[in-house]
Amino acid sequence: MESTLVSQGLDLLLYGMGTVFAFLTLLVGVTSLMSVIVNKLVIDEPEIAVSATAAGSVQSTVEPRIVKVIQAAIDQHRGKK
Amino acid sequence: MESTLVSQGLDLLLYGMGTVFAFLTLLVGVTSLMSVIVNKLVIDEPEIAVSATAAGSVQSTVEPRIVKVIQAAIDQHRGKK
Amino acid sequence: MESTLVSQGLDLLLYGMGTVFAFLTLLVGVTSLMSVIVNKLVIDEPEIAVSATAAGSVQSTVEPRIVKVIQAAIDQHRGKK
Amino acid sequence: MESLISLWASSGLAQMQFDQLIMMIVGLGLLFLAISKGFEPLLLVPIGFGTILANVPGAGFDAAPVYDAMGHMQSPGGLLYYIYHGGIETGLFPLMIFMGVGAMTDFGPLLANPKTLLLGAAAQVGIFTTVLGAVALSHFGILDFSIREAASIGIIGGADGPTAIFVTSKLAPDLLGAIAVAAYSYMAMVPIIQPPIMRALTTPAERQITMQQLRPVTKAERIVFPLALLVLVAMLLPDAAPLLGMFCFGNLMRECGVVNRLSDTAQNALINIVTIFLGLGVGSKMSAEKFLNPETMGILALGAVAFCIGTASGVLMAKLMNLFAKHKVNPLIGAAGVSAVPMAARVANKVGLESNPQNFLLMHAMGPNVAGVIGSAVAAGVMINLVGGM
Amino acid sequence: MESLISLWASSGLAQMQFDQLIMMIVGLGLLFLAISKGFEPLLLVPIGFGTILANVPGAGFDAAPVYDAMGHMQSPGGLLYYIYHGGIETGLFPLMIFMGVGAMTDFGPLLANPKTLLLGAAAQVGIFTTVLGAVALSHFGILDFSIREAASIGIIGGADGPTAIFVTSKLAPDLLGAIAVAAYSYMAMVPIIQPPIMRALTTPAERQITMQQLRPVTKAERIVFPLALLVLVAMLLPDAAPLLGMFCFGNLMRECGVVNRLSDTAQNALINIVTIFLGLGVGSKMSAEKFLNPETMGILALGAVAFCIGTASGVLMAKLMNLFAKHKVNPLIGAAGVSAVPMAARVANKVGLESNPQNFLLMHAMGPNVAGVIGSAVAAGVMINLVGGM
Amino acid sequence: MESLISLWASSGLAQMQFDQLIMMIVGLGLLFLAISKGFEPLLLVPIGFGTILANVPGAGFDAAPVYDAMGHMQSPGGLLYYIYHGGIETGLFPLMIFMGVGAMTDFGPLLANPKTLLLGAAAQVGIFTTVLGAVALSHFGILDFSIREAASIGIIGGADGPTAIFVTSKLAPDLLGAIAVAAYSYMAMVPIIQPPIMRALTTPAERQITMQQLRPVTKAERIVFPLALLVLVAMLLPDAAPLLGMFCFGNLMRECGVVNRLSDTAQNALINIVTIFLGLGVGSKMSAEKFLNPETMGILALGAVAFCIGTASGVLMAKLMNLFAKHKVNPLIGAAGVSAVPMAARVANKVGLESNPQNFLLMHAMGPNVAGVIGSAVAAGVMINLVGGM
Ligand code: NA
Ligand code: NA
Ligand code: NA
Repeated sequence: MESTLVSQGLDLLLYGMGTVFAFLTLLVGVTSLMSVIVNKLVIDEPEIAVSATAAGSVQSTVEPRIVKVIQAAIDQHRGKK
Repeated sequence: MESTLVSQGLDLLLYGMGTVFAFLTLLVGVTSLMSVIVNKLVIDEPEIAVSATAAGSVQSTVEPRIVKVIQAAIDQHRGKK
Repeated sequence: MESTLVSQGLDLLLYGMGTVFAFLTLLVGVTSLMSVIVNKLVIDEPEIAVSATAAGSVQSTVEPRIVKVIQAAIDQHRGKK
Repeated sequence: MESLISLWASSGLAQMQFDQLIMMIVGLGLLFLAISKGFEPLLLVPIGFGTILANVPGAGFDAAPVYDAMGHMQSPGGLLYYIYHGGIETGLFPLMIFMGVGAMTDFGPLLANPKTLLLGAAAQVGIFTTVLGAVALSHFGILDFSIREAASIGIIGGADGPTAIFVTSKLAPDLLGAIAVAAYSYMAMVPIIQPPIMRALTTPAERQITMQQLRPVTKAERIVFPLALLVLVAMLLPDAAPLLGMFCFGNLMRECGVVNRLSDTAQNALINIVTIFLGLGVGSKMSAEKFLNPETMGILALGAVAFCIGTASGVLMAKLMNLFAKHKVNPLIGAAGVSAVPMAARVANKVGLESNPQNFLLMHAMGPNVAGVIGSAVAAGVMINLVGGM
Repeated sequence: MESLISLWASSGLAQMQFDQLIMMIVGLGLLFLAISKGFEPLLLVPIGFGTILANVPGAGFDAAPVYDAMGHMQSPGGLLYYIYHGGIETGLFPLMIFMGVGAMTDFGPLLANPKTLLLGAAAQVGIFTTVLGAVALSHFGILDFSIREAASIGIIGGADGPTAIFVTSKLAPDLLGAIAVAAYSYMAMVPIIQPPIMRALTTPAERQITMQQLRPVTKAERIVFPLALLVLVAMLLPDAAPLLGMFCFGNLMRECGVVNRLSDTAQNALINIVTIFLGLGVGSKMSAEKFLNPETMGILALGAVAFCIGTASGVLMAKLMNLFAKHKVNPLIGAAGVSAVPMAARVANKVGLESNPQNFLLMHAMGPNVAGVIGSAVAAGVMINLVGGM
Repeated sequence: MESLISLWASSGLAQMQFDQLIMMIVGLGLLFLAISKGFEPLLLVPIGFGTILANVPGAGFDAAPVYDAMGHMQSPGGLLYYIYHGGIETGLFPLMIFMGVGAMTDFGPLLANPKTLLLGAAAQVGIFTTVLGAVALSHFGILDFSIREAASIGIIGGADGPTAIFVTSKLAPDLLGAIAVAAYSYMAMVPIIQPPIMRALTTPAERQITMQQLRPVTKAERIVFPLALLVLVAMLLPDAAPLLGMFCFGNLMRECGVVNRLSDTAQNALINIVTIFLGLGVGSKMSAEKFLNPETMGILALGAVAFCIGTASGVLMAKLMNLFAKHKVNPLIGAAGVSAVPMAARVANKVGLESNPQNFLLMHAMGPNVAGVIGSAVAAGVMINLVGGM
């Protein structure tokens, strides 16, 4: 029973690390391949895409009403001068 | 059985559309009447009320702390000049 | 039975108010003692601490992206001039 | 060695059935439509993803929990199991969505011109003729739909996702996947489906009709309207009360002006949370067995018919009203009566601008648009009542 | 024809009982108070709306789900059924509200002047004398309250909505509607109820007492206080631990400064979601049978008495403390001990300004105000413990 | 008199057991670490507070509800009971957290340099050697762990809180408190644990390696990656599908750009709400009986070992990769493979700056950092599958 426990632990180590390494190694390949294929299929300028993503996510996660308020605040400020 | 199915479908068409039309027609009347009564009972300038609602909803849904931050940002900006 | 009800009510009044007063009186003592001990152990300037808390809570509850947008809006505004 | 066998036996490849593979591709297809084509992404992204998850072989996403005789949990259920049984089977999620939609709805244009309610009524013809189509297909032995299933298919024509999900989860839960997908897909395709029908049924002169400006609506009217609607529903159509009740509740929170923080949460955090889970839960019903069959083709075809008939009915009703009314309505806004808020109203506006670039119909079309929501909720109530007793 | 009969038979008018009609009017009345008079709208809008929904005849908002012998759902329950049994019967919603309230509470003024805790204790006299009043009404055969019901009625005098709901859902769930409505209504009426009592029990000179400025409170004190309170409660009053534990948890999240995103959610999205459902769930207990009876009148009357006695006790306690204390307190702040945060503190401030326009009592009144929350939670714990065993 | 006895008998002091007192002090200790030392406060504040609540004598925070024979509730359960059984035993809370973490994760650096995935794989060696350590302790009779318990202890080395909670709630729920506390504590101690190991295993020259700038990543890659990962998991490792599926779902919502409001809610309101309850629920398992025993000491010791071995493995793997690769990687980023996002990546950056103040490794370390999350979720899937069948 006790020795079974140790052998179970060894099994877990072997099959576990085996699976983790096999899966993540496979994922390295799949990811690299995916990037190549996707970037061939989709015509998409990377730099612009990245900055667009960044800007887009800021713009989209800030709700329009907040943008509106800011605009209003700035307009008001400009008007006050 | 099959013919029952078709007759059930016809029943549904007749009673369904009948109910939808009857209910929404009634609602036309009720809504119009409601508007007349409500606007007589409540002294409320419509244009101002509408714009107040619009402004109010913007103000109220933007949390005060955000407004505060905006104010602070603008003050700081003004101060920097 | 009826008289039991009244006696139950009286019990509740006596033990209830007794407990409330005993507990809150004890809490007066514990709180005062706590303040003395805590303020001795922790070197912490009260005024600054209070204002820091207030400022901190404003800063922390406003999400960074909102601050970012405001900054962007103000930068843009400044740039436009 | 045993462990290796156990690992392989539990791997997806060993357990994968062809059906599941196809359904995962269906899920990816829905994600493509949602992300790349912009088809109602708020629902189709979670539905598509839920479809993939539900078809992962051996992952047990829709497994029920197992309890021993003492009531202790032996193995927990899957995520999609809890979502479906907790939120969709009970009807809670569609009702919470309806509350949020109510809190987002502006009844102003409808209040300014209540007779546009009739356009919202007319567009529901699509629902009931589609029911007839479904029973006809059954009658001729082409497909096999019960009356409960036919009613659920019809509701696709209501162009209102949560209503369709609410009705289907009550009447024909097995069709939930197909019907929800059809409903949201066609709602997304409104800009493609509607314009040809709208142009075919109207003359250029009709499309140029300019409508008189909407009167301003007072705050008091806005507050009383959801209450009046609720009372009317309570008196006459209790079966529509769950959907319309929550809708009115959301709208009252929006308009009453004293519970803005509740209204704000109902429109944002709460509806977003529920939308995520509603979509995943619908996806859990996208199994091959329930989706990959001729009935689904029939549902998709009938759904398209329902949209077309609804659109046509709305336009024709507007023309009919113009025969009697003093103030003419532009018949294009009749098409907005199918609901699909606010897409259908935008389509009416766009088609109108083609004929007269100065004629902005958007606000006028919002009246029939929200009337369509009320109309399909009423239709849903009637169906649940009548079909439940058939 | 059958369908027509079915439609009619299922219509609200055919099923409507007079009782339900009255309750719907009660619901509309609550909405009127909330929206037009500003009576605690965050709770009374959902309660009022829930009252209407619960009384729609035939809509089944509080129907229980039906399962077959295999455990499969035959018909889903109503929305209010799930809300009530999931969130109120279990006590979860009031506890989550308490967590959010804790996250919104500033104990600074209390920490600067801990002896104001005694004012929060004194104001709870209203709770227990009202219990006595309720048992007296029973004793003389005027109304019929059990000791559990009497205790629940008394807690109205705590002027703290979630506490009242928590206690009542444990001791006398049938009275939940009446007691919650009374509690929130009187909390809203604090500006009307309290000032005459405050003026009657104080001299003009007393009302002009200026209090010394509150000392600044360190961040460390703010963090340790909720923990000290929790430990004290754990040692001495475990029955008050659910309410006060969650209250302290919320406050610790607020003050500790390292979990601001959790504190922010507890104060906003989470408390708003729970408030919506808590209100609807309370509304579901507003049936005619439970609300339209002489007991409700008794509850409303006793609740008013409880508020008056609580206010008076707080003021008198402040006067008593002035007999011994070096630094006099303005007796008006004693009235804030009933809780009703922050309304009662504002009332104290306002009445104080009438006598001396330079004398701002608001911050001084916040101490007894939050002390009142602790006081009524303690009273709630005592009642649940003692009455549960009676 | 009876009442006085009842009050005393129900007071905490009368019921307090020594064990509970110690556990309350443990809870206070966790709060001190969280608040004063900044140890993962988002989780440790709720866990610490939950620990105190769960050990309040007689308060019944983890009492089960009692039903009568008719199914009516006799007494409601405690708050922590509902949280634990509703959200943790079912696995729902960790999965929702994973969705939110996915929505917060930027896979950009990983996509720009996919071979850093291997570093995330290597760091999982810590998990499995720790399992071996636990079974060895059992073998030599020093402590008594079953294989299920050993596997749960190992997962601490994954440096990923929700993964540890998910695995432990399935394999060894009694250890949940100890394992969650160990996992979050060591994650917080990453800046103390890792640097000495990183310095010991690298030469100054290696620590100065400058990596080439990461290429920009397109939006399309970002969208397709979570789907590719999901499909791969579905095919090969269904047992990892719940965790990685929800993780990919969150990430897809983030990157697809069309459901920003859902992604925003998943990252804020929803994950905050779940975090509060997850922490309280974990705290409910912190009873003296389950925590105050030699096994907990063993768990803490083994957890530390797991972190050290994981860190070392990551660094050594990076050095191994440099033997073959054209573009050298700085071995310091290997340490980030343990996950503990983003702390471990920051540590790598900081240690790198010590050797070369111009060498910013942060973005390079983010690749292995998120790879570590994938790696430990894979390890979790393998363990649940293999150990469940042992
Ligand atoms: Na519709
Ligand atoms: Na109180
Ligand atoms: Na990891």
